[in-house]
Amino acid sequence: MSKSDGFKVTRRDDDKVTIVYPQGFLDAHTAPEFESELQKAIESGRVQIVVNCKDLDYISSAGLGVFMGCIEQVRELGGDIKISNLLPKVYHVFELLGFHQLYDLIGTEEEAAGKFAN
Amino acid sequence: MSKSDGFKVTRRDDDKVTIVYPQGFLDAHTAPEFESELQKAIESGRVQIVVNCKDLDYISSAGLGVFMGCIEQVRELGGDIKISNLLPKVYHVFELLGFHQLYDLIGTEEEAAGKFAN
Amino acid sequence: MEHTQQTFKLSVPSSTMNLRMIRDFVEDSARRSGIPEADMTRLTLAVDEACANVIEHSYENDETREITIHVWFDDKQVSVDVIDSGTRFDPNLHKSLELKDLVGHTGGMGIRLMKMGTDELLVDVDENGHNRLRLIKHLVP
Amino acid sequence: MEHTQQTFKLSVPSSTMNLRMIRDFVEDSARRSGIPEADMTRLTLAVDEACANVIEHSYENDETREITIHVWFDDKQVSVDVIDSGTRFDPNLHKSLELKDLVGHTGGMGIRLMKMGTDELLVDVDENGHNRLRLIKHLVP
Ligand SMILES: Nc1ncnc2c1ncn2[C@@H]1O[C@H](COP(=O)(O)OP(=O)(O)O)[C@@H](O)[C@H]1O
Ligand SMILES: Nc1ncnc2c1ncn2[C@@H]1O[C@H](COP(=O)(O)OP(=O)(O)O)[C@@H](O)[C@H]1O
Repeated sequence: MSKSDGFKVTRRDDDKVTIVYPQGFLDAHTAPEFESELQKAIESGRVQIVVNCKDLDYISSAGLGVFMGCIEQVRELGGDIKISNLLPKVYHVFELLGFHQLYDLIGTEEEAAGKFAN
Repeated sequence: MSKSDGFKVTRRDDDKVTIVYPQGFLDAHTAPEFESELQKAIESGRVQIVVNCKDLDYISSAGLGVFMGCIEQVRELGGDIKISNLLPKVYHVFELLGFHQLYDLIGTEEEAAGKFAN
Repeated sequence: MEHTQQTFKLSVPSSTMNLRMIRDFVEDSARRSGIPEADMTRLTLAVDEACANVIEHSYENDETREITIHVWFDDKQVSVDVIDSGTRFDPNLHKSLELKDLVGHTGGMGIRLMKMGTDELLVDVDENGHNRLRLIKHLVP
Repeated sequence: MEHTQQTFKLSVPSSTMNLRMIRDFVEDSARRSGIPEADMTRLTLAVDEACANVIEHSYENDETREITIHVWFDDKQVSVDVIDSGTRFDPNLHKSLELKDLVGHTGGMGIRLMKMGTDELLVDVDENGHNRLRLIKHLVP
């Protein structure tokens, strides 16, 4: 994560579930990087996605927009995006906008991945 | 260490040697706090002093001035101020000004304290 | 805590690359007012959204333009002015969509967050004829 | 790396409490020029020393006064202007004492660090009649 950028995203493909790890500050500057990582997963057919936010320090509407932009596509393909390990400050922003009504916000990555097992 | 302040100093009195730990950013704003901690030690007769800088992230001339201001007094009282564990960035500032000619700049706290044993 | 009025000013090129600097600046200066941490976090997010809108909509990503932030406070409130010389816009006149109607869209939540993070949102023109959006958060004694 | 000219500006109340904000600002903006980390560290220290002198000597710790920093760069150099409206002073005319002659003194090293961290140190008056100290660091291609 470069000092001037402040954001990094990595991805791990498990058996069925893909875990995406956004790290640092997700704002209008860094949202495109996050979006392209999610899109790459979706395009390669990985639509059971957990976004583990344990290292996500900040999110603004541009970052939230990435979730909104691709959730429909993912669900139409029979998948879902579940969001886990939100830090309290970041959780608060998701909650302010009512994201808990549209998305599963889950405590841990394992729990979130487990929801796909059914 | 409060976020607006960015500096803290603690002290430990060992058998003969006193260890002072400056932490964070030592500049014109925080130098008085560091100076008063050193003065308190000196006034209570503790003049064999190691300043362990392992958590010192920054120093400007005001911080360096604290060392210059009391070294004479300490040495006249038969003691010394030895400086240990400097991070490379901070060491560089001491070196720029030639502090290694006036002070023992030593790798570790133990080594520095050991020098008083003689 | 200082209770005389204090003012902090920052100007940066209009680029999303500078949003992080703007947030750090707002936090570092607003913190001096004694504002509760949770209020500061939401105010900073509101300022981020306002600046992102200036960069993207008022200046249409022209990085040669300048965006200016003033943070000032007394014992009653913290105010943040976002000043630009691009397209004039009043977020008070904008009606944000409900979240469920934004599914499939990547935008449309910024102004809602601006309103949620502030007690007042004022739009006027400053002494140089520039657009000024004032975001105000009251300090509860 | 951007090679068009970019300018960043910060104004804060004249208090040593704000030195840390000034340093963060200088680092965050100068970093955009691609300046090597070691040069940036020394330039930032030079600016800290210049600002501490303005706060303590030019303004004699009057916290109602304002200190302004401009950081700007192109592909040749990074310049930092420190602007104040207090006592005029030219560090180029000041002869710093040797370290050994400063034993027993808490001050006297600031101007030396300002010179060591920069390639040029220029003093003039800006368009508003304010004192302007320009600290310049060349970028080696
Ligand atoms: N500063 C501005 N100048 C011009 N138009 C703006 C400005 N801010 C917002 N708008 C308009 O209002 C709309 C909603 O803004 P917002 O809620 O922040 O969502 P977003 O910016 O993500 O679209 C924008 O899409 C844009 O059309
Ligand atoms: N901006 C200034 N305005 C007036 N006098 C200054 C200014 N900067 C420095 N000086 C004078 O030059 C002296 C040396 O400055 P410096 O090397 O920074 O050491 P210090 O500030 O620690 O004394 C100061 O003690 C002061 O008398």
